[in-house]
Amino acid sequence: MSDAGIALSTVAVSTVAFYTGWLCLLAASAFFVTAALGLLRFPDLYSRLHAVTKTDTLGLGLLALGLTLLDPSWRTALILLLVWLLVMASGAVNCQLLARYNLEQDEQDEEDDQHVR
Amino acid sequence: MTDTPLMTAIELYLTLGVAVFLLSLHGLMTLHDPIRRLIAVNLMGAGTFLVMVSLARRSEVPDPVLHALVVTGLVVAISATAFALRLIIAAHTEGGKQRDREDRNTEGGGKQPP
Amino acid sequence: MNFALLSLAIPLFSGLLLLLCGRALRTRITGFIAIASTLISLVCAWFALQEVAAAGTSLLLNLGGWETGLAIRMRLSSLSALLLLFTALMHLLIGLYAGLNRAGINRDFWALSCFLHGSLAALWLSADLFNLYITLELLGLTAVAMVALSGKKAYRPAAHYLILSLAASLFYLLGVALLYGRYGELDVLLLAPRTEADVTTRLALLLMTTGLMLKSALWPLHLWLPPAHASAPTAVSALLSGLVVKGPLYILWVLWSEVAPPALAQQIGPVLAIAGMIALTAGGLSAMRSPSIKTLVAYSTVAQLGYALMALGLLLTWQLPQMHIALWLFVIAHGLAKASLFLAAGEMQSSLGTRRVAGLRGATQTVPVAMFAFAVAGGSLIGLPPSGGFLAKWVLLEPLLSQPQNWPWALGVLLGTLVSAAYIFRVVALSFDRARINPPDINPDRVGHWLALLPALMVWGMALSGEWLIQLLAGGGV
Amino acid sequence: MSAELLPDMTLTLLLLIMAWGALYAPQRSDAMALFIAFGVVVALIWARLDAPDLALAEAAIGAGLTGVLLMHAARALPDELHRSNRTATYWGALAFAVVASLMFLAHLLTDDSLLNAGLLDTDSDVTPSLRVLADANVADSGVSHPVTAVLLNFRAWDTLLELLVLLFALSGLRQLFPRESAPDDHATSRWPESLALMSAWARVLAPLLVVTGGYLLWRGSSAPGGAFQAGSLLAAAAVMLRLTGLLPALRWSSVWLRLSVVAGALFFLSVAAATAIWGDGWLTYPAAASGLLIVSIEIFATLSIAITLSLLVIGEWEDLRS
Amino acid sequence: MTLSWTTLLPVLIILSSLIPGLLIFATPEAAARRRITLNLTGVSLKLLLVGLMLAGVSQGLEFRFELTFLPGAQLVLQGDALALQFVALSSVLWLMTTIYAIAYLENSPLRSRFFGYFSLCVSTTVGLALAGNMITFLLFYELLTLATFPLVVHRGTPEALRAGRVYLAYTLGGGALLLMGIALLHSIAGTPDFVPGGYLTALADEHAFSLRIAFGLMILGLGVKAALVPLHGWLPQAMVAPAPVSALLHAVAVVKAGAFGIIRVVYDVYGIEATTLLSLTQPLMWLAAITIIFASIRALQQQDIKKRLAYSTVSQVSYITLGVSLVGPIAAVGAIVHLVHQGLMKVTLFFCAGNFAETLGIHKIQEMDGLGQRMPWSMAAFTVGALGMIGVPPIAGFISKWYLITGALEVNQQWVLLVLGGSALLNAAYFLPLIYRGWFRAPPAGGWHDNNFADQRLETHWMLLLPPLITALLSILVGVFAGTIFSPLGWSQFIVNREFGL
Repeated sequence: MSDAGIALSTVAVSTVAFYTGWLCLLAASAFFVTAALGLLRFPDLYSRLHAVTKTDTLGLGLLALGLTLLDPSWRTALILLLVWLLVMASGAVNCQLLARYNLEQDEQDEEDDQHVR
Repeated sequence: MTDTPLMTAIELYLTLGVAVFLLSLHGLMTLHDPIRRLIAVNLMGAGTFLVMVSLARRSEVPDPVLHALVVTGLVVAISATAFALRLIIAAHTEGGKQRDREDRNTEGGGKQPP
Repeated sequence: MNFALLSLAIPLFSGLLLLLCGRALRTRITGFIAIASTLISLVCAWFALQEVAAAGTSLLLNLGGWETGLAIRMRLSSLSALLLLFTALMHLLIGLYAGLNRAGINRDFWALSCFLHGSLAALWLSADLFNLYITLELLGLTAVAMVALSGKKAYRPAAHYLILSLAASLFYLLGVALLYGRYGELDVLLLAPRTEADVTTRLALLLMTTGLMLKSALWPLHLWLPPAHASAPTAVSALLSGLVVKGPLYILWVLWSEVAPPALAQQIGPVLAIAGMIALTAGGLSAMRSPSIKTLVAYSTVAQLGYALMALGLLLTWQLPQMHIALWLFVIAHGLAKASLFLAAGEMQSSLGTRRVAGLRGATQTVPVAMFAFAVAGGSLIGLPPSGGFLAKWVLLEPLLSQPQNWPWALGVLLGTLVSAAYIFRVVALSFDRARINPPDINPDRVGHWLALLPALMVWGMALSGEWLIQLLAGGGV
Repeated sequence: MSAELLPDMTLTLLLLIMAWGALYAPQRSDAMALFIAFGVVVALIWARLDAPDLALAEAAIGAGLTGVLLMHAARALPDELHRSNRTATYWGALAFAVVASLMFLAHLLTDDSLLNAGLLDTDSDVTPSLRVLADANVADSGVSHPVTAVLLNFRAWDTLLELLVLLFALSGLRQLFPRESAPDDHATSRWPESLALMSAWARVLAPLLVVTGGYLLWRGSSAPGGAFQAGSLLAAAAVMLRLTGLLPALRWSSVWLRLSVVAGALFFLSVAAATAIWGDGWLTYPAAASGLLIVSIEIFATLSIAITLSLLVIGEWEDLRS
Repeated sequence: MTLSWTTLLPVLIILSSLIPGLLIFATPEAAARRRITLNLTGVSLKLLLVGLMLAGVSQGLEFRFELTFLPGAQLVLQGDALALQFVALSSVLWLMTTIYAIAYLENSPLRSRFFGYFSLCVSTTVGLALAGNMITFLLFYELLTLATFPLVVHRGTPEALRAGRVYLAYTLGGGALLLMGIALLHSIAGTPDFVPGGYLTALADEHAFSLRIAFGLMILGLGVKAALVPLHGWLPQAMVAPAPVSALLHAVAVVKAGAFGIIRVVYDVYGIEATTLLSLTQPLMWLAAITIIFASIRALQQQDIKKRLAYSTVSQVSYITLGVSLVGPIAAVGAIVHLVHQGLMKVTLFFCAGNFAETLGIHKIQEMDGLGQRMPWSMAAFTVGALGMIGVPPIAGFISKWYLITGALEVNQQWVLLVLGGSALLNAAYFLPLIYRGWFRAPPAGGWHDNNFADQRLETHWMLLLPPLITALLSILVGVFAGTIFSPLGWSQFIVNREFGL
């Protein structure tokens, strides 16, 4: 099992692409960590949304780039690109929806408060 | 297996499957909220499927029979969960004026003898 | 073998047809189609029974023409043919009741009853462990759907029943997975010679037994049955108690008498038999105390399944053919008697407008035929001669009494008889009370009462065909 | 602990925490969110264990559709029905699960009968195991992908009953909306107009889903994919369109809907009957046409799975009863 | 099994009361005429068929009907001499009780149900008598319980229900024990037909322990209905039932079924040698003796007429068990003939008790003063019955006691003489005060509670008066003409000769 996993097949890739690839992966994981920290530390929904969508999408882009560098074949590159595009689009849409919905709820709460007072 | 390390990945996932099964079994027995119990049953299903798939992966080319069984199991799980969930919702909400014909005249309990 | 598969396919086809164009037809016509398909399936089951009786041994068929070991194998033994016939007969009787009684039944009942019939037939015929898992699932889903027929009050017990049924199926599935992992086979007949009593097999069989006992509400895991069966419509609870709980019991029998190694079966035999005895008393006692009629009848199901469990346990300990015959006679006699009991209870409940047992005062005057059906069916549950219940108890008692050291088990059977007599005659005695009569509604539905009596008379007539049944079952179900 | 086990260890730890959270999180909405995340991680583990078919199905069905169902339940039953979360027992639960599974692991390490049991021993005198026979017969099963061969040819009877399970669940669901009940108000809840963006996004995603579903269905005969995965993708598309109001209610009264729901099972059953009457035995496909038959069965199955799953997830009164 | 008239006759005898019974169930409450005609046709048809069978048996014909039921145990109806005597007794008394019941329940509700179950009960009693092996006997024994229960609770009052529940508890328990005994016996020796002299002699030594246990279980099971001491509790409580029920059932059908069963088990299943070999007679004898004495003492303490008669039945039936356990031919004749005599006398007493209650509302013994003047005929019949019970010649009771005593002396069980003598004294002690009050006491000053039928020519409804007179007359005739072959004594002699092979 250990040898046949989705190991990073070390096909004959030039050493430069190898190192840049690994560099991108490291940067991507750094972004993911910051996104997670942002999610935990930020006070309200909007800032958290901001942190998660922006940094995660960028991190994923770097990840896709790093992987294509390490395993340079058109097929994987195309698939990873499609994945990245889709995640970016859905991330953006979801962020918008959550933010607007939350905004609507807050306005309604304020109206209710006025009635109450 | 070329090398025999202390524990190969399959044994790890097999144990994980059993662990999830037991955890959700404990959950099923202690939780009272029907939706949480349904989640526990789903986790139990996932545990069982995990055991099956790790058994399938004992050979280089994974065993197609077990994979087919798990696909079938998955569909059974989703259809039963969907029905159970809608049943729980219908049981705990006053959806529509349902009037069951069976007990039309037993609503008032026993008639008082004249 | 073709007749058996025909008897399986017809209900499924008619069920699909009813689902497809059920809307256009009036309830009466859908009822008629369903009953007609049950009748045809009954005839096919009869021919299948003749075929297997003539052949002497059980017939095997590899579905899809693939070689043995790869294809799913169907087995038609004399036992499964008899169970096919029994299922078709029960559906016919309860279908007639549902169709002809005045209160009528929800239109969707017919499609669901055809589906139930199809899935039960698939269960009796299959000899493949995973296929049995799917038929169990089919059974559970249809049963829950039918419980939900009676409106909102049944949703909560139905949901509880479904969740536990799912959990039980997963127990069973995990057991099947471990067995497949250990032996690489799913076919029952191929597994039988290869199983040994090692830890994995022990764990797998334990898991499967727990799942199956939960699904067929055998004593320690029976708490879901009374609320579910009591809140279902009358015809449905008759089907559930008479038939649906028997499916998992059949698989339990296949598991322990064929798949499990004899050494393990020897060990679990006494445990099952003791559980059966406790079920008899515990079920009977709670039946005696239950305030509502249908809960009383549901608890009596739990008690009577104790008899079957005891017969199964003793069969596994001593491998005697009489135990095998007694087990399946119990199943058939209990099915018919329980159907009549539930139908009579339902009829009395709607005619007298009360759910409480106390409301049955003076029932012999107000609803005499329904009360007579209740008493006759109760007589078979107690095991009074010449009913089917007596036949099964007699065949069970014979080997027990032949050696003095087996007499404690005979005491268990005696205890069971007295306890079931107690809760049946609690109702019958109450119905003769002329001092405080509970008056019926304007014109109680006579046809429904007579239809409730039909299965009870059949179970009492069963004694006359006792010889034929015993000779058929004597083949040991192999 | 060798280095290769590191990813597996992380996944195991992640899954255990998710499972424990999904069961015993104080807030029920948190439990549901964790359950959806649990589904995604399980899909990841299937991929890790080389089970692409299952990863596809798990992601679409396990995480996706079950997630929508849970969200629907969360909105319908806001308040927790029983507030009895005693945290003391839940640490006990985790301990119980871990200890018991370690015992199972110890058993695995000592008596490895389960691990390398009669799976690959083709030379043993006993009849070769089911898996070995399956691999040998894939060639003349009409399809090249072994899982589809097992699903639709060797164990076709299982799959037929499988389609019936879906059908029974749906006919059960129809009982929850008896005719007499008037359509309750929240059934026709439309997406708030202010979020037109959702319908725009749905218009983009839906065709993509349909195309991938079709691709998966077509690819099923030669690579991981097939009726169930395609059906669940199409169901996801239908659910999304229905929630954003782009798809009108699928009235049960229309005969087309009923026909498509019953199509899969009815076609499969009639194929079985046909092979019994004209062919040489139940479900024995004629050698030449087995590939074609399997594909046609798959098409009908996908259609009925898609419709049934979408009805199961978002079927309201007017869909199921009118 | 060729279907000739000899095989069908036993079934016809049972059907002759079963079919009218089912038809009566269907007749509406108001159709009194149709119900009476159905009843009477059924009764006369049965008497005719029984007469036919009596003629046949006396010419040595074989009447046997067989139906497959269980593996190794068929349903067999066998018309042998012992069975016939009990069938004849039941049919005659059923005729009398039907006439009595028609008048007794003149305008009370639910008569269709009553007479339906009444006919079912007689058909099961006859079936029980004709049973050819233990399985058929068990079948009719259990059905008898189901048929008699609705009659016991016919009045539907809370006391009736309580008595019914007690009755059920005892009889169902007894039935279950009997089933255990028969199953045990079946597992040892199968279930062949009843054979005069028994079919267990060969197995007696090999399966001694199980056979003893089986005998014990069966005697306990039958003892419930034969009202042996620890198991007699239900009989006094069942007196709450209407008079015809207490008369026919608790004097004849149910109680005799138990005694008849004991006779079958001892003579035709175990046989005399096996019972003596397994030394089973001693405990049975002691049980019967204790019952006789204990029940007579309890009868003394009763204030209610029917309760006293009930306890007297308990003690009288144990005479039969005592005679059977004495295992001598003369004692056997005494036991079998007492089966008939006790039936005739006890039914007369219950009819008269019913008359007193129905016409003058008398239930207690104190209220019987001056009864002879107001109802001379009923009091006369009551006196005949009471004297017969005490054993005064020439009434029937004397003959059976005579044979029992000589039988006991023949097998030199002298202490039995004491028991029977003591019981005769006790009988006198609890019957004579009633007769004395009836004839020699002045009627109460203020008259009786109610005074029905005062205007009529006879002292009460003619259909209430005729049956006790006829049965009293029969008791006397049976005593006087005991010597002839056609009397119960002659018939019992014929049975015992066949039984003991003399």
